[in-house]
Amino acid sequence: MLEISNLTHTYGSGPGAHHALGGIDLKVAEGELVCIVGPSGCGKSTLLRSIAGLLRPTGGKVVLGGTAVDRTPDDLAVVFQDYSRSLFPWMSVADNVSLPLRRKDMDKKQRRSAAMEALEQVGLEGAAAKYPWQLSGGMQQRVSIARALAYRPSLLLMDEPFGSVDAQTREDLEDLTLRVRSHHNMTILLITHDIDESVYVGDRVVVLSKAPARIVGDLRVDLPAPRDQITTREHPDFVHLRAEVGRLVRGMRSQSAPAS
Amino acid sequence: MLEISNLTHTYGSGPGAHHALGGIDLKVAEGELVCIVGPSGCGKSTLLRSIAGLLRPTGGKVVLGGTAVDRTPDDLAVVFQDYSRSLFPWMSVADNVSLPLRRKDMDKKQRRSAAMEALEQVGLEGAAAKYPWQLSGGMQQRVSIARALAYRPSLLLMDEPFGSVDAQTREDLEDLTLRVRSHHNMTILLITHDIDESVYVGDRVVVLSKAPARIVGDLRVDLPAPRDQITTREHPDFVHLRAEVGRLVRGMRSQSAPAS
Amino acid sequence: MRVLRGLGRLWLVPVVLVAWEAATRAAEDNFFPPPTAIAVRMHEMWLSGPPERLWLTDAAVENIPTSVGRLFAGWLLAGVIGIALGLMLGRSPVLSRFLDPIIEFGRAIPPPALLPFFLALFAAGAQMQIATIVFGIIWPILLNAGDGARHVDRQHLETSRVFGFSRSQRLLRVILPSAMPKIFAGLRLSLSLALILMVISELVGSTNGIGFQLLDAQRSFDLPGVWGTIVVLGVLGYVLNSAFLAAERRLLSWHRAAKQTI
Amino acid sequence: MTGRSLLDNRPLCGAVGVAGLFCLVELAGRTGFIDPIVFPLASTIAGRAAALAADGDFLADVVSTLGAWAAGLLLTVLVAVPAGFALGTMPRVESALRPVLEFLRPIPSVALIPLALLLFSDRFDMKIAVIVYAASWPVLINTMYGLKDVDPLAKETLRSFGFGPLAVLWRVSLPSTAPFIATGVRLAASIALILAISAELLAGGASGIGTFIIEAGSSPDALEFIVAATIWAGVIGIVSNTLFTLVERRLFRWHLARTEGAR
Amino acid sequence: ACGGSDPETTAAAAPGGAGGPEKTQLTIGALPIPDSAALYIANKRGFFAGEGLTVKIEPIQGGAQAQQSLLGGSLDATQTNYVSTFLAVSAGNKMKIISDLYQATPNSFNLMVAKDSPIKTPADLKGKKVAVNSLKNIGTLAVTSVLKTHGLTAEDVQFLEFPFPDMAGQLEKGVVDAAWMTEPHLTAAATKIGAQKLADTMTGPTADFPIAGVIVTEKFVNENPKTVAAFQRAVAKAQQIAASDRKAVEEILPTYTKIDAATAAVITLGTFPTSLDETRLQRVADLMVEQGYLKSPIEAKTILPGANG
Ligand SMILES: Nc1ncnc2c1ncn2[C@@H]1O[C@H](COP(=O)(O)OP(=O)(O)OP(=O)(O)O)[C@@H](O)[C@H]1O
Ligand SMILES: Nc1ncnc2c1ncn2[C@@H]1O[C@H](COP(=O)(O)OP(=O)(O)OP(=O)(O)O)[C@@H](O)[C@H]1O
Ligand SMILES: [Mg+2]
Ligand SMILES: [Mg+2]
Repeated sequence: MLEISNLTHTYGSGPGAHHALGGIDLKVAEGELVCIVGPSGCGKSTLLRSIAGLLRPTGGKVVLGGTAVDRTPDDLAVVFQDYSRSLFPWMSVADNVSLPLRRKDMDKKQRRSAAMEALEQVGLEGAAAKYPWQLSGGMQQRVSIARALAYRPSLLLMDEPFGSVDAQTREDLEDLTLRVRSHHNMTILLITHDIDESVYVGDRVVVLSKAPARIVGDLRVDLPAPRDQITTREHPDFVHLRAEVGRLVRGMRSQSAPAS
Repeated sequence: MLEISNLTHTYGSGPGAHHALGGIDLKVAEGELVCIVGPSGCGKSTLLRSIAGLLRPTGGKVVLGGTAVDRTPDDLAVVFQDYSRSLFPWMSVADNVSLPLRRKDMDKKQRRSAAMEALEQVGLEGAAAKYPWQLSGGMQQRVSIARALAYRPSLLLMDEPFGSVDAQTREDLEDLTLRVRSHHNMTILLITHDIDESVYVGDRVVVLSKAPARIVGDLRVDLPAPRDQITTREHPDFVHLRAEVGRLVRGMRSQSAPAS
Repeated sequence: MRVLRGLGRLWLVPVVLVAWEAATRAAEDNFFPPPTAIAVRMHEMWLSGPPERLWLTDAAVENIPTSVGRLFAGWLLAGVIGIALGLMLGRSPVLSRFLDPIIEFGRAIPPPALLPFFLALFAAGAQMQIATIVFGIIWPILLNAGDGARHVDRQHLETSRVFGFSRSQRLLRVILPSAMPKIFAGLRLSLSLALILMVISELVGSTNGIGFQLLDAQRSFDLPGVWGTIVVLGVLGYVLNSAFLAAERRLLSWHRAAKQTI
Repeated sequence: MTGRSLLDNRPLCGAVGVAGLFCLVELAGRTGFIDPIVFPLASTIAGRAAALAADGDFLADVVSTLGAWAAGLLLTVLVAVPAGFALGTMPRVESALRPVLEFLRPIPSVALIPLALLLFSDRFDMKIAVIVYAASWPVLINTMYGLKDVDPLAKETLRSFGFGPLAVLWRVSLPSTAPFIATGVRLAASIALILAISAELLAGGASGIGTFIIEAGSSPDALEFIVAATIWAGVIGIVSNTLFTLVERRLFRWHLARTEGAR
Repeated sequence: ACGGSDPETTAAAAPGGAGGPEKTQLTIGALPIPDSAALYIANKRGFFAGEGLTVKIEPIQGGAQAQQSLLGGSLDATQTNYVSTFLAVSAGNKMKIISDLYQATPNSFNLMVAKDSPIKTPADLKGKKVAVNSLKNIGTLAVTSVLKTHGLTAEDVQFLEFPFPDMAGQLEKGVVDAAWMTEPHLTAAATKIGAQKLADTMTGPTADFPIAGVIVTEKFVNENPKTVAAFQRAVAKAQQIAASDRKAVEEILPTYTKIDAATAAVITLGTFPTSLDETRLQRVADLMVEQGYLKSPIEAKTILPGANG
């Protein structure tokens, strides 16, 4: 489905240039859920934006479904890290969610009900008529998740999508993502800082090094499906993988650790 | 130091009104670090904004150091939940951090070195000359933490300050906060969704119910100081408290859970 | 290289000139002389002087610098007053409640109608002319600065309150920079308005200036002269605007970069 | 309490402001700081202006000017906003056209109107043409600068959902530029009024505030009439701006909420 | 129908009959000053209607712009002063004077100074500032001829353009040292600020000077000879009345100007010539040549309807 080969990106030029991606090779099969973890500022969002065609990488190639990505591919949805800025303040929450559905063959009523369903799934059925700036941070983040899920893209890119919600909601959203994925056969790339989460939801966990980002680990997660918040997290493989990923992330950061 | 009595807040009026705070009573002693946890959208940020004098609550009182808060009190710093919008895009990172220091009796050089020190503490010594929009989400968040820490306020309010950084950085920042707090005798209120974190860094953990927010739990954390990422988290009291807080947060949310 | 690229951007100018020449020659209308005729007249009016004065004529030396001087004085004054007042009005709802009607009132009054007022207040000549220019061009700056100051991102203001920024810090470090893009739109608008007002202010009771030359040419039915003056105004406008854009590019570099996407 | 409610009363505050200005000008006249011969006393002007309000001919003039003003402003918005979008989104076209546009911008109405007289045999068309010419610039420039201010992430969001450039323009750039455009339109509104009056003044015509001013020029008290008539132009400015503000407040509630302290 | 002969077009344009005017609806521009009184008299008393013309008179601000309206087509005919007309013609515009309207009399155009002005004779004006309503026009021409009789030239003074209503104030403030004014501002300046007459500018070479008339484009004359003739007849009739009956003028003035009846009764009026006389007009052209307003002489008769220029 998705094939990334030798992707590099450098921001700026001259002495102030920043070499963010240092040659990424990655293959993602259709229907896979790949989690990407890595130290803060390593280049995860950059990678995601290149895949979405929002950034022209300075080198390498992204091929999606057989064709090279040079503009934003069709049938793609993104949950941005900076979710609050990606909601439109002039539209109600329901309109924000249903707007992308105009691209689908849906009439107004269908769009509306799809939006309401997605909002319900993220626990925001009561906020449909409100405006984004009337919501708390976590609620805004859920709106942008609802928008992406309602769109039912074949490729879904999520950039730290559950960072601003409480533990319980987070678990619910993780399970929601897993369910939606298997129902609609989406391919998902999910960036997260929560190592437990990456192992819990991912079919694979890809670990990036600090800048310039390179892949330093690509672990297959072979936990029994369907996953379950309690039993899966108690599974010995889970515990083992979590430790493995943790080691990979940490190992790469020894030099850039905050002064202690 | 800080005394909150029967604080209520309602957004809007009429049928669309939202009753966010439903009577909060809270006392925080000088030098204490109080963690606040609660479901997404319950009113944590609202509470924090009332304390900072950024919001005129519709009822009740906030008294800080003996005087009622009706405008923003002196000697206060806030790390906002929406950190990216709280940095000034027209200033370099170093200027963003050193600008508030003009209030202190510091000359230009001192300000500069204080800013550089704070940036170094959060692991961003290399980004001082960059602009905020050249940084990744987690780096921006760290800049806003650095700004607050460099300011050395007597009261520090942090709204989910470590949500966008990787696990290792997060731990480092937690320890940094604890260290700075004890060196400079700050009083800190910290909102978090990470229950482990709340028990690890807090002297007390206050649990809020869903809207209208009320205090449903106020647990003293009596873990041995200095805390340590490994030994503290293994301490039986830690495990016990964590479970306790988790139960309180979950117990209160059964109705508002995302549809499963 | 940069010069070449700069010239390359002007490719449309010769095209327009040729089309204009062709159209006016075909129309043979007295009131629309062809560009070549205008150029000849312009040469005669301003560039037929002695070589040691760079061929500038008396008229050129006397009129153009005086006018441009008044223009700059008026524009700078309007800029300073407009930005200061605009920021004040934008940040103080009470003040704007009192002054808004007066401003809306002043805005809608044709500046020529106020000439007697300025004639009464100021000595005829430069003072009165600068006052007219300021009055005529201040509104875009004032309105844009006011709107910019009113609509600073709430989070920015809250940040500055929380960190106890002083008034001047808040104004200079937060409000002014975030209103800058709007202020620049206003300044750019009023720069060419200033040229227009410069002309208008020189129509009554004046003895020199580009506006006076325009009036003189109109009164003498010297059509190529009228067009020549218009061309001078247009060229001045283009030059001033280019300089302005260059300055803007430096001052608003953060803005451009921060808002860039592919 | 009464002090607060007084400050909250917008029209009252505005009236106090205007009254203050009135007193100031009157005082300047009475003390001789402004010679009443050169510029009439504020009270004299107010008297004349009040008398004009009851003058049927003058009201007809006002209506006629307002007609041209409204039509001109509407056309201005219809022309300048799309033009601003075109130039703001196509930098190559913009840089090619810039020399020509910047050349045209500083042409004063006194030079423009005589030319327009030669080109239009219908007075109304001529007025509309000069209004559109002069009033388009603020809308155009504000639109272009507003486009630069659009949050790139908002645009990227829509792009990521596969919307094309036009859809992004329509659904993101237009709404977020709208407050900027509105400021431009408010500027254009007063410029349009000024041009309508100037065109009537220079070209003459059957009716209009400018025509009234021409006729007033024959009076021994010409100055008083002229200033009184321009007072009404100012009043039109206040009224139209109040309407614009009301509309803006409704349309741009989201903009206010995000920018003004929410309380 | 494009190649239609004259009788045909005439019939098409004037359904009233073969002898009727070609164009019956006319819009003419007129300044709201005493000069144009006859046009309004002709309209009010039905002289135009009697000739089969429907005339709409629109106020204009100045002759120059009105000439542009004429060429652009929004006006069919317009009042204008003769100096502007000759200037326009010398600039290559093809125009014809079809009626004479106004001629100066003593004290209708005076040079005024402030009450206690040290300037006692025009000779004292050397190096001073003189306000006129329009540069390069009757005002400057007339003032220059006064200066000449006192041994000065146009270069000895500085002419400044001010609207008539502003002149009194500028005299009072001392911005200008003298102002060339006409009625009703002359009377007003005398009563309001006590302005004093320095000189009558319509004496000597400018005595009985032709001031204003009605012009149309040459094309208009060629295409509508009968309309022009009808117009001329109606205006001549009205001029007759204006010339002989001051009361008629006083009555009509308040209807199209802001001059009230009381003022109309006291102001000095010019005269209303009843015929279009080529030799009188030639004086204007000659004086303009003499003072350098015209580079080459113009024959006045070439801009009268009869001649084809
Ligand atoms: N400006 C506003 N207008 C109306 N309602 C608001 C406004 N701001 C917040 N709210 C509502 O108040 C409630 C509490 O919001 P608040 O931001 O305090 O939540 P929170 O506890 O910080 O949540 P989170 O953890 O998601 O950040 C939410 O339900 C929100 O919809
Ligand atoms: N517009 C830009 N100009 C210059 N440098 C940039 C720009 N955007 C990002 N960078 C740099 O690129 C690097 C990678 O950024 P990116 O946003 O991809 O990090 P990330 O992995 O998403 O981090 P986080 O987990 O903190 O969000 C960072 O060091 C950042 O400073
Ligand atoms: Mg990121
Ligand atoms: Mg919050």
